[in-house]
Amino acid sequence: MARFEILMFAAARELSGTDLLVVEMESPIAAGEIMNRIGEIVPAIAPMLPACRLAVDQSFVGGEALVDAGAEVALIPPVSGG
Amino acid sequence: MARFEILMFAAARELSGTDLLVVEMESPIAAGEIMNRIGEIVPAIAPMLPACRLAVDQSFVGGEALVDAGAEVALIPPVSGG
Amino acid sequence: MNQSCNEHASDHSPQRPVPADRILIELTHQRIDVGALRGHITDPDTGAHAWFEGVTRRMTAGRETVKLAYEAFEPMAVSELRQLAVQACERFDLAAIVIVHRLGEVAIGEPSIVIGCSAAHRVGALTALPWLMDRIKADVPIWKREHFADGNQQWIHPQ
Amino acid sequence: MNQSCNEHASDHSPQRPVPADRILIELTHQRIDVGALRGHITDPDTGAHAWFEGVTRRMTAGRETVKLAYEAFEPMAVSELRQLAVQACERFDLAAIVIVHRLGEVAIGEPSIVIGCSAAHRVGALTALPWLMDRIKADVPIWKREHFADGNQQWIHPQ
Repeated sequence: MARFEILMFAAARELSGTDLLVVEMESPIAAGEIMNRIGEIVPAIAPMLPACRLAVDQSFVGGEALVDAGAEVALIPPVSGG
Repeated sequence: MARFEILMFAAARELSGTDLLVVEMESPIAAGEIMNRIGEIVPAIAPMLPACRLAVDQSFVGGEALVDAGAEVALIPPVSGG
Repeated sequence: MNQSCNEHASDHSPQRPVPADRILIELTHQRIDVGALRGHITDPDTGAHAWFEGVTRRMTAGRETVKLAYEAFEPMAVSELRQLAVQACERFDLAAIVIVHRLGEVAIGEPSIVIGCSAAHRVGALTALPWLMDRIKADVPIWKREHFADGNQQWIHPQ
Repeated sequence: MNQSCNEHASDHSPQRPVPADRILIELTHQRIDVGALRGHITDPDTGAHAWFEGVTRRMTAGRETVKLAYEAFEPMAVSELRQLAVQACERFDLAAIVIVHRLGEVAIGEPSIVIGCSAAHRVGALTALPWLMDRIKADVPIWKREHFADGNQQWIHPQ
């Protein structure tokens, strides 16, 4: 097991009460699995997770992408800039 | 016969050497006939006339429109503003 | 109460006539000061402001331009620009619009035309600009004479 | 010799890589000064300058907003904006582009985003703006929180 730190933003940050969610998981792990774990740890976020994406090292990744524990992981809720 | 004054612009003005072409014609007269008369009076303009439009009282008119001698008539070469 | 093309209290309210004070049309022999025009389209109920500037370009198809000179059938040009502005307000739900066209000589890098518009939403404001430019270039009696670096001059008569 | 996205000496010359100095990307907590950005896209070989400003709007669907507050995943937002700017330069033959997004609170009437671009011809510059706005609103990690006059606040999460 390895330590993953997941950056949280906007509504996801407020619902989880933190801007950095720390999770112990096997490494590497599929991005989709990380999403599932976030939903388990913070049930309040679960309803919005299907609309969220995961960014690894500041790029969006699909659910099958493998993520190493050292990577910078961020949960990206639907964006609303502009 | 009545006196028509036709405003000339841009290349049409330069080719005709005047910014106001004065022509004696029956009134009313079809706009298309005015175009033909301009081509006869200023042959240098004839090649560009098919690309020109006539404006009467500051609105474009079709060739069949009847024009009275008192109207403000302008020959409008292809425009290139912007 | 802020007057504008349309009632913005709701996104789907019926259209009202365009108040004349929300449309500014101008032909000028002076350099156009874009900053001074910004206030005209400001409106607290707009979320989108879009601007286009047509500028004298140095190179066209490998040929160097030194300046452009514009001439207009002025009263008709103003009338046509105003009609297009009213149509754009109605069609794209604009709150305000300004169209200024320069006449006389326009040096490289200086604007010959500036169009600014504001709307509640971005799509209207951004769609209005190309719609207006296409129509201005087709129907507004303004003519451009190009002065080339090789000494030639030429009226630009597209088509 | 003026550097730009593409060689402008001919209208149909091959594309060159986008010089980084023709792309300006910025996130700022200060009010955006549009006039100060104008110089960035000026280029004697461009004939078209286009600008878009997204502004905090007071009324949305009958509800009054008092301010917006923006938050970003800043390094990724800058990186995504830069990628979009490079793509826009290549796709629309832009000579220069500036994208500034504001963070923190943005009062009614103040811009949250300003995009400016220049190109040899108007179609490129005018098509780039809506293309960029659509992609920015889809993929750049910036979030808007709306503060309503009735005291409610709400993260705007479209879809």
